[in-house]
Amino acid sequence: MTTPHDIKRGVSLYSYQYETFLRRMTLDDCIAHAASLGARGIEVVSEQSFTGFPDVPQAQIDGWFDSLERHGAYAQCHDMFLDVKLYKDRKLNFEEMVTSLKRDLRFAKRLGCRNVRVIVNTPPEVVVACVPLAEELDVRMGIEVHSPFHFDHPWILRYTELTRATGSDHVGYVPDMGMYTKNYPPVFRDRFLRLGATPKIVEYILEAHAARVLADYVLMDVRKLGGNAVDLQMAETLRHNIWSNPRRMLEFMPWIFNIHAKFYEIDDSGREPAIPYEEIIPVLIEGGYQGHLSSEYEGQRHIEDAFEVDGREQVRRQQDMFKRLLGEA
Amino acid sequence: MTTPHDIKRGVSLYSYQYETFLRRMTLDDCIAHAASLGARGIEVVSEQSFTGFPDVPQAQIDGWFDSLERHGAYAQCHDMFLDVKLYKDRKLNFEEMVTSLKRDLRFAKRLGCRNVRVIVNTPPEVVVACVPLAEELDVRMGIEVHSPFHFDHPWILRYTELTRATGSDHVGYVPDMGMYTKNYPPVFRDRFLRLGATPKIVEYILEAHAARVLADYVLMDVRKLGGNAVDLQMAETLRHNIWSNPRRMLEFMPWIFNIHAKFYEIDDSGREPAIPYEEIIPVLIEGGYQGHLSSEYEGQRHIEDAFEVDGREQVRRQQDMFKRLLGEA
Amino acid sequence: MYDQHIIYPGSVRNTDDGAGWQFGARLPYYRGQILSAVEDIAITVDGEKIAREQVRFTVRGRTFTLDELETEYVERWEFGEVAQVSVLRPGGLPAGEHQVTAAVQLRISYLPWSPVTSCTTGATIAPAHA
Amino acid sequence: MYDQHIIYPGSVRNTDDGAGWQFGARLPYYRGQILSAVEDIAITVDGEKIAREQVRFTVRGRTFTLDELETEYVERWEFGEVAQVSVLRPGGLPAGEHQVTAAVQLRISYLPWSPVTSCTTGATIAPAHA
Ligand SMILES: [Mn+2]
Ligand SMILES: [Mn+2]
Repeated sequence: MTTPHDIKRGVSLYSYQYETFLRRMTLDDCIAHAASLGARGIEVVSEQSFTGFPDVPQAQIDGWFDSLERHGAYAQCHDMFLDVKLYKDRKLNFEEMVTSLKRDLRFAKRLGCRNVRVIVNTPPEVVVACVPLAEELDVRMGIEVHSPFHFDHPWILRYTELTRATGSDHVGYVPDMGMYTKNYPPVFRDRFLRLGATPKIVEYILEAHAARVLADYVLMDVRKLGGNAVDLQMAETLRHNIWSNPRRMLEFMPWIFNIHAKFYEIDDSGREPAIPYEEIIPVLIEGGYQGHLSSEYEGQRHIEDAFEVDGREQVRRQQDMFKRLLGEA
Repeated sequence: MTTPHDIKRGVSLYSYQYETFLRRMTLDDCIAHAASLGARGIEVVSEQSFTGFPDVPQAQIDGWFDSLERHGAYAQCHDMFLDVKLYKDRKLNFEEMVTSLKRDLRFAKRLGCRNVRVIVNTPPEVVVACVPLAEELDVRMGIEVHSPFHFDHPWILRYTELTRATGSDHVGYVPDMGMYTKNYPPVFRDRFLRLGATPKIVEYILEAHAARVLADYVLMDVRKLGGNAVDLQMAETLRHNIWSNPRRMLEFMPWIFNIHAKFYEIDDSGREPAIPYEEIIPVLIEGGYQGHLSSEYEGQRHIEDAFEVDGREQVRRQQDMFKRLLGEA
Repeated sequence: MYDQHIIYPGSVRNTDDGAGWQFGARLPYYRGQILSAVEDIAITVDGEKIAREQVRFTVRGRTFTLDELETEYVERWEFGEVAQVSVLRPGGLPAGEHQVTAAVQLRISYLPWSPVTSCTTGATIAPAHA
Repeated sequence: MYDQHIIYPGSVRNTDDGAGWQFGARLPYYRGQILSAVEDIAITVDGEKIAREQVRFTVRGRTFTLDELETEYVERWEFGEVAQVSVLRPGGLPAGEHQVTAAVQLRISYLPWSPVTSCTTGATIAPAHA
């Protein structure tokens, strides 16, 4: 028996990106698949699922709502980007960034999404400047706390400081579970081996990862061991795919609006070998989390060189795992 | 008025290292100076203050106790190192590391120290293996949580997991306040400028630090800006001198045995411009910390190329600040 | 990612007007991009590097030089969309087997570097109609 | 750190036995080290690099080659202690002004690299007694 909770299931259509790219799934197919698993909260990378962003033709928006309704799903979150490097010779200035985020808040409203995933490179001052509009529209902004960032990284600490000072409950977080990469992902390891990593150095990196050695030290050691470019690339992943403590979410729970349930693989036993959902979900239950677990499959990029990608099967397996861990049926 | 507390003041003799190196202060002078400030808990880097380690001649140990007694001070902490690279061609094995740490526990006992600072590169398994001896001797082992590590870094999380599983109250932490480098230390900046850093790039690094930009990004930007070797070295310091949240100590307070009150400079206004003791000390009071604030002056290495080092004056200023923040007199 | 999918399968051919050759190209990224983000499309054919000035990019009926792409802030290369990349070369490629590489460099705003993704494929050019 | 203090002030002189020259040297580190941690003491005089084999290290009456230091696991170079570093060179340095550099490389266990700290000083060699 599981503790009562109010956690909802959903899917980010990012998970079906490979099939969408190859035109093997339409937007309607994606929504239908998620809904068929009971994962009714739909998150969308709008610049992936629609065209002409931000001026998406109304026909596409109508199609979105039709699909949602037909399959018994609903809009949950719009994933926003900030093109600070739109111009080659200069970065967007403050006003331009604010304008960009406001545009996304309105777009989320148009899509019927209550939440916006704010990409992590967005300066906190820009988010703060958009709080009044977010409140007016009743759309919540959550910075994606994405590895190598984590709740205790200076960048996020500063975000917390500045956003909490607003007193608004329309500004918070969308943590990406990639920051809880407890074990080195087998799909990463296998790809580096295919690309020409040195098996003994791969072994060394896996041991160093398990021992939680500082990534900078591992990199220096791999250089000393004469590692090739692929070995170094693999060592670099230790910097970018971090382990931190899922219990750190507890302190921020009232402002966690959505969770990117990042995964690289659900294996035949039904587990994510790298990201320990069996540790993460109890923390969410304990903290009274009321948002979505939004499946975010990111294995495709690690296997596409050698295997058929099957986003549907992977999402199905993760949702099965969620049902089990959430005590459904 | 300050909240009642049980925080004690002390000095690590590391603070007087420059004068000790140049034979301008004896061990007795160091102890006398600390005690004269009411900082009676003495921490010692034994391989700096004694000779022949670990077989320090008894005359030196007798001298240590004589000085402590004469000046009204007492032994607080022995700073231990683990020479894993003693042999050029191999690292120490597990048994050798355990033997080394046990030797230090016995040495601490001989010095009359209740605490041992365990250097951060010590594998947690080695510390765990020494718990029975630590309990038998009633000497406590505290890993030095030292920047770039912090309480939420995987290396320290693993240490916590393994050491807390022992259930022992003789194993814990000696946090070094360098991990709370909130502002970029002026003495770092000035030294890099003297060494030939580019003023505009220095300005850029200071701004990026204040904005809490990911250190890897700053490094890449400095490379793109055409930074010279000194500029890159300055950018590297962002990796090694981190800001994290002092409130994270609260969770670990029962196992914090000593604090390295690291400082780079106390300026004429009596403040550490980089490390916010006015934020840190209230957290220690709130958490009921009962150990020492052990002055650890580390400015000498940043100014020795251009200025006279005066460890005594710096320690005096820091201890004055402590008295003020602790509500003494 | 999407490395192997940049050059659309079977799309390498000489242009109808005899001015050069072309292929269908997809953006190697997980979301559509405004064209100014495309820093380069470097093409190599049979080991020979094509000069940047010889390359044209066409999407939904509009054609750009690579320099023109850099200042196009509205038009997009959508996710999975097949654009046409053409190489000015009178007469096009000679009939027979060729090896074509396309390396796309994108300025991704949240990355401190501009990733290059590259695709190589064999292609057969049919003999011109007599 | 302690860069400028490696070569003890005024200590550069020819050895009494005429076999070479020497100077007093302090460890550029904040704690004493077991000798095996000393990976190198690279000496340059007037721009000329001294061969490693010509260098000797003497502390508290015991003399080592630099290779011998590497396998000495008990004897120490203490914090602030002045050791003698000598260079085998029959007749020593000619009388007059010289510039001497000593670069000490240490294998510090908790650092992934072996830092080199270097000190350069001018020195006057007095004419030999007639
Ligand atoms: Mn995500
Ligand atoms: Mn310290």
